[in-house]
Amino acid sequence: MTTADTETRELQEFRREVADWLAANKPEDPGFLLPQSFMEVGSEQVLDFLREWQYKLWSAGYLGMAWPREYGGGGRPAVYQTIADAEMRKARVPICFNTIGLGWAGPLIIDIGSEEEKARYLKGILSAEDIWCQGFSEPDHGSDLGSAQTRAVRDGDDYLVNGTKIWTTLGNFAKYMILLARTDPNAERRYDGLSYFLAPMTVPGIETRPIQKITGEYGFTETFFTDARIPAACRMGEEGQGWKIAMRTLQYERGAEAGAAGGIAIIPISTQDLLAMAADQQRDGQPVLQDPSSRDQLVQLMIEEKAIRLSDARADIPALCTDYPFSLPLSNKLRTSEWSRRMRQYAVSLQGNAGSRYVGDARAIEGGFWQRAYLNNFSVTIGGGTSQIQANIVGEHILGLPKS
Amino acid sequence: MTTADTETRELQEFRREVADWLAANKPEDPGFLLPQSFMEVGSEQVLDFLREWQYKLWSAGYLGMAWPREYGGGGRPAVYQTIADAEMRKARVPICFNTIGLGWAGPLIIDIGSEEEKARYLKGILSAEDIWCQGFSEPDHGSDLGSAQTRAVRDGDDYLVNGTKIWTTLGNFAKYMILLARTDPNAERRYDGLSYFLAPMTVPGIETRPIQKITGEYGFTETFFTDARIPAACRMGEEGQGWKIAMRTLQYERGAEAGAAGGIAIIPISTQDLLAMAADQQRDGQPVLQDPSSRDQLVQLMIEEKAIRLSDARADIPALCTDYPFSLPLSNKLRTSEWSRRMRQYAVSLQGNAGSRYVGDARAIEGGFWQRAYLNNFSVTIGGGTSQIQANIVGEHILGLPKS
Amino acid sequence: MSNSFLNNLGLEFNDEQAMLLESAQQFCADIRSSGVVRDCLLAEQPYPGEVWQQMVELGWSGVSIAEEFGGSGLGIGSLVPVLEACGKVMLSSPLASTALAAHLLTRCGSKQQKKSYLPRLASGEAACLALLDNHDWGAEEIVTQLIKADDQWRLHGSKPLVMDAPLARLLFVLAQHNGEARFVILERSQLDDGQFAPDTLIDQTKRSASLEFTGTDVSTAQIISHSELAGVLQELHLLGALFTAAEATGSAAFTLDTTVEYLKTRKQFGRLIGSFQALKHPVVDILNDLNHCRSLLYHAATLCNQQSLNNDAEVACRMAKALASDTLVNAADRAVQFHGAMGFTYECDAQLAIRRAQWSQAMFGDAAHHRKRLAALLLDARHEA
Amino acid sequence: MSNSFLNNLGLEFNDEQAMLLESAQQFCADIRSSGVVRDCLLAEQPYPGEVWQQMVELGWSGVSIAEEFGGSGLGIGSLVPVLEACGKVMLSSPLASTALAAHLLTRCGSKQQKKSYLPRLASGEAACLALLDNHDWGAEEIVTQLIKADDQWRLHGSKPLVMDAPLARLLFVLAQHNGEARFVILERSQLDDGQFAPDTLIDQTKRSASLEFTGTDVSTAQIISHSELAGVLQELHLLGALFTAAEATGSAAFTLDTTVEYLKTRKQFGRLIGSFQALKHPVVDILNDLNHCRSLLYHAATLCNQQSLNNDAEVACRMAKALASDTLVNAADRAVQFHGAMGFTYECDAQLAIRRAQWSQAMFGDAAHHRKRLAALLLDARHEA
Repeated sequence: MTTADTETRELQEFRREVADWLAANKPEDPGFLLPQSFMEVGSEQVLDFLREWQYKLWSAGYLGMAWPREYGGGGRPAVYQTIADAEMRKARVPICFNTIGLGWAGPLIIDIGSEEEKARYLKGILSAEDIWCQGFSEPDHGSDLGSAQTRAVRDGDDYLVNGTKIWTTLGNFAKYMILLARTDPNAERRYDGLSYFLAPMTVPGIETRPIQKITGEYGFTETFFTDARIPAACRMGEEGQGWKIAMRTLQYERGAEAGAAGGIAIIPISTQDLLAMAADQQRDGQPVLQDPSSRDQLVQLMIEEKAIRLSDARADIPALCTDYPFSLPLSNKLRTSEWSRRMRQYAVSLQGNAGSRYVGDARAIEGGFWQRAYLNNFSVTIGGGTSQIQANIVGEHILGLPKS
Repeated sequence: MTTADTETRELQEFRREVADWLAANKPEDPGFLLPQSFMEVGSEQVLDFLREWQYKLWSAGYLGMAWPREYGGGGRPAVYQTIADAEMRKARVPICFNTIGLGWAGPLIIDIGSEEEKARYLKGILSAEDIWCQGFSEPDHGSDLGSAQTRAVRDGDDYLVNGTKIWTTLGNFAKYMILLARTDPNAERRYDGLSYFLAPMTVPGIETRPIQKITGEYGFTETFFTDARIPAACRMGEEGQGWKIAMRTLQYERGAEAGAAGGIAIIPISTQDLLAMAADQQRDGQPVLQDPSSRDQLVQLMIEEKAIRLSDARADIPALCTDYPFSLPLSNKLRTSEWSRRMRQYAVSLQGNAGSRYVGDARAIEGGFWQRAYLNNFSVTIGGGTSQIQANIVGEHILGLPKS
Repeated sequence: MSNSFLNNLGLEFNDEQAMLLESAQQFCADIRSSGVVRDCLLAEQPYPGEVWQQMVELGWSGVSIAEEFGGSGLGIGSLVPVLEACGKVMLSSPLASTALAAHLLTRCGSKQQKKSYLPRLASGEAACLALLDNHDWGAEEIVTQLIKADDQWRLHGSKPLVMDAPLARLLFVLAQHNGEARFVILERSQLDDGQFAPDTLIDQTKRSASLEFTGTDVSTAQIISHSELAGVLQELHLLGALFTAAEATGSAAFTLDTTVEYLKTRKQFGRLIGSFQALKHPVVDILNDLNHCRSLLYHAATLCNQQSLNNDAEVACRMAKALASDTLVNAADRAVQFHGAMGFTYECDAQLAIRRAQWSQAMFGDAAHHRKRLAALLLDARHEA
Repeated sequence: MSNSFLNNLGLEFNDEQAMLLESAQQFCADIRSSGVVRDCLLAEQPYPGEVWQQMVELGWSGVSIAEEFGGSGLGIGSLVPVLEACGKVMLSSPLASTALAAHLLTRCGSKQQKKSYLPRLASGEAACLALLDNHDWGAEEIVTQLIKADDQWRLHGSKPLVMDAPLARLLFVLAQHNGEARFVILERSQLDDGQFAPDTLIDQTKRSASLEFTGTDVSTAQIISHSELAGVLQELHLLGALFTAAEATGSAAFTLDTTVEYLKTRKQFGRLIGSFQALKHPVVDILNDLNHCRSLLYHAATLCNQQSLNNDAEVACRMAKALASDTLVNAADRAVQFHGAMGFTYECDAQLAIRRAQWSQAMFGDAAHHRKRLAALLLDARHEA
């Protein structure tokens, strides 16, 4: 619990300072619905707005606070960024959308990058001048990275890259991509045939096709490589080390490694948001919060939310994890995404006739926030292994049930 | 709709006559919980009670009304039995427990039995002097009758029978068994190796072990044959015709063939019974029927019940069955048994603290009727193919999905 | 409680209705293969004009209108098979709105009003009903007012989400005068653009608008006033629920078929995904739900075809809508999920289903709304018996 | 609303508690392998006497009793790991009832009462609480009366389903005197057989009795009267719910383990049935539920160990009971089903689970009961903030 009573006076003052700055600088409602996550940046308009916000935040010194000063960071202890992030969440400011740079590529470069790489990439990540994307997933292989088929063939000082990546977040806006490609298709273990690149997206032969999501919006691309020349100097590590570096990257993605520059990548939606919305709705001429069936449902969702949060906390107490010891994180991930789906769908149903409105309708409740949130949530129950596959994993790896 | 206005005056009078007789002769509450179905006769006490009731009903002329007069029946048109059964249901009288005789073996004997078989068996079925059971299922083969392993080897004028049958309803009380046994283990098609017997249960070498059900009660046995001598004269049809006759028997069991002697084999439980029970319960010092969440749940169960009953009716209108035409009966069977399970379990939960009482407790609500009904319902969701297997069948045979 | 409802298993489907269903299914099959539904999703023009014209030519706009006014004089429940068929190909049209308007006129219109307007509706002029003053299907108070001043009737109020308003030539607006319900019949030409804000709906096959009235002039001939209007208003809500249920049931069948098709053809881990019980069994559940929906639906249609709507018909309509809403919401949600990454794209037809599901749920009360009213009908009457 | 509860993720588990859990798990593992639970199902003697004696020797009967009265003075939440461990092997005992009685004495007993009774409880004399006058956990009125006439206190009323009464040496009976709550402490010897009707419970590991009082003499020293008694009565309900949740959570783990074991060994159609997703995924759901139950449970235990029960603790106890009830009811139902024909027999351990589930649900309010009260705590306070 990072509450005031455990903070030094200096940190307390810093917390107040951030809060004051955010109160004074929080952007006004732009008149269009802002994304809940970095995977939902679908238009130039939204991009420009978020870019400006991130630049402002960084300029004020509240982003990359623990990154080295010489590369644009603040050079301060990580606790400052933690406090700043907490205040951002509290103030409900927009996200810092350049997440793949801020959270994954950046920390990776700081940890294992060369001096040159640090100098070239880090500052642009913080200032949002350089947008980063990730080229791991491929069509037909989904999240089975070991099967990546995109080829990178050495040709003089370059690699010639051919293949297709999919679900590239920010692909059409990005300047750089962390790219996993196969340099040796004959390696004994397929993992050993992969290499890792900090690849420019600007060379000829790279094309992106925006994917229209179920929401009607954009945010991902399919990315096609056709004899794209990626300089060999952009390779990170040695040939064949791609798998190892990719796995390390995923550690940052999962938050298991520190080092992220900070900012909010995803604005979580809680039952408090649901209650705030519901408080304004009516059913049978009465506030919906007084409708007995709705109350029962809302409480059920709150119980689940509480259990999810407490399960995260319990995972840190080994004596309370003796039953199926490794089950908590997997089980909780599955529960979180499914709970979130049900909660969002329920929110739409509480809107009565207005539940039929959508993003773009001036009269939609909260701009169609919940409708969009519900549809977008399928990226969590489908992406990175569907809930059904997750359930298999829990059943087989945790409970030891035979394979399906 | 067999309502009064479509009935002849004679039938109307008959209906009144039955109703009057039932009103005058319905047995008093014996002080112990009576079975809902013929699969729940677990003690001599219950048996004697039901035997007496069936005898009384038959003596009064309201059972076997359409069976031939020379074998103890009434020799009247089937509509009389239909009316009598409807009145029995209405009056909520006890079941006619000798179902395997009345509903399956009896009609079979009437249809394809010899004169001698008719003379020997039919009257005893009606009077409840002779209780019948069924020896089809075997351990490990469940409802896969084609795999029956019980052997019957011809030895002079007898067959020597060896093997085990399971889930024998009324096995420990029965005088006769309709028995499916393998007379030719080398038959080309395994179905052709089976023969059918109207077997006495009284010969040496047949032992029954009552199976204690989850309810704590009895009603089924495991039946062991050890060199049991079944006279060859008890074989029905020729050797090798067992499968055919067994399939015909199942037609009676499923109600697809007429001919049953009548009486109630199973007392269905409806939401009306649930409401009647709930009407006396309290929650928060108020009648449970005024508790909003309970109301919502009860209505949900009533919607499902209505849909089940209407789906049975819709199956008779081909123009309304053009989508997945054969799905209705299968889909409705699955729904009925699962709905019934949920309803019964919900009924227990509505009893508050009293839900913890059980059959045998003088203070249990309705003698523990709902607790027992819930537990007994698993015979429907498990027996004759589990709900999970039923779902597979619907998915594969109706929707055409690939096999699991 | 009178057990009448519980034992009322009325389910009739005569040859006329069967022919209607068959012709609707044929028509809709052609629509589906034409791809016209997708084409219209984001178009300015809501429903393809020629399709509505074809529906009119098939006589659907007049199905429930008396023969003397140019209709076929079938019961209002006869719209159910047509709407179910349309739902099954995701084809939207002003059919339900127009039929509700015709029902209102038939039950409460003056002789003159019937004579003026019913033939127009039968001949395919689209109508819409402006019922709600807010988003709450359970609100009883009518806020919109019909006021007489200086010998002139004027309409004041706002009506959100008036379905089919963008296409309607005739608008039937619910208002109150001194606390009593009235309907006002407006010609589209009486409204100017400022009063008329098209809505953006989650179901992109649908069109509605939100209307503002700040003293719109109304002539006496345009006012529907009738001693039974309050009861008929309730009928409009029930029939609206029934029609929405019919369409939702059709859409659930669309959803099921789309999903089953995908499960039969898509492979993962070297197996057709339909062989996985984690997908197969939920899909079977959807089929089972759908079977129940259709049974309740045609039962309700049967009862609505019999004279005026009694208690049994009310119960039937509410049950049909409650189950159809829940069924479609669940079916569409599973359809998206079971299509995997493809399901997350706009291109996949599962999006049509999930958007339709949210819309259907919102229209004429969701499942919880109807169960609450069913509780009063099914549980409370009990005590009185 | 004060957000205190929402952000209260208090979860502490100190070494003392961890040792308690470990020793309880060890003890219970031995119990399980001894088969003693099955042996006692239909026996006259409810719980095996020597087992309760062993539990007493382990100090469990005094865990939450102050050291001066012979206990170990740990928080009342420390019973949670012990009860969870017992639930996991289906071992029943008067532990929870006795701890509730001790809590009542500790909070509201007079000095003399504490001195007289707490050491008896700590040393293993079993107690029971007679709370309800009917079957409704939500009833507020106390019907049983404590009447003074001719200078003599007398008890009138009936108490159904008094848990553990058949074993109790001390009975704590809730009554009212002039509308105010009182507890009466009775020795078992004060009751004759006519007043005492053993119940037949669906959970055959449990024992309770229904009591009748028709003027039972009570001395003043036997009456618990305290200004905070109403509040402590509420605490007894909450702690009762918490203890039931602890046991139910353990029983859900028993159910899960039993089912998983069967799914790993039973073959059908030539495959281990655990490979079928129709069984595998529901079992995973049960594991996920169970994980949530344990998190809520130990959170509630943590908050109950902190001084008197505040709002946060109330919310935590109710959440724990609501989820544990639903989880066990579902888990046990599925356990029976997934054991197939074997599951339908008395011999199968799934029957222990499904009977326990109905019992747990009935005790101290089912899930709907607690959600209703949570709604008031979580939703209504909102408006006041």
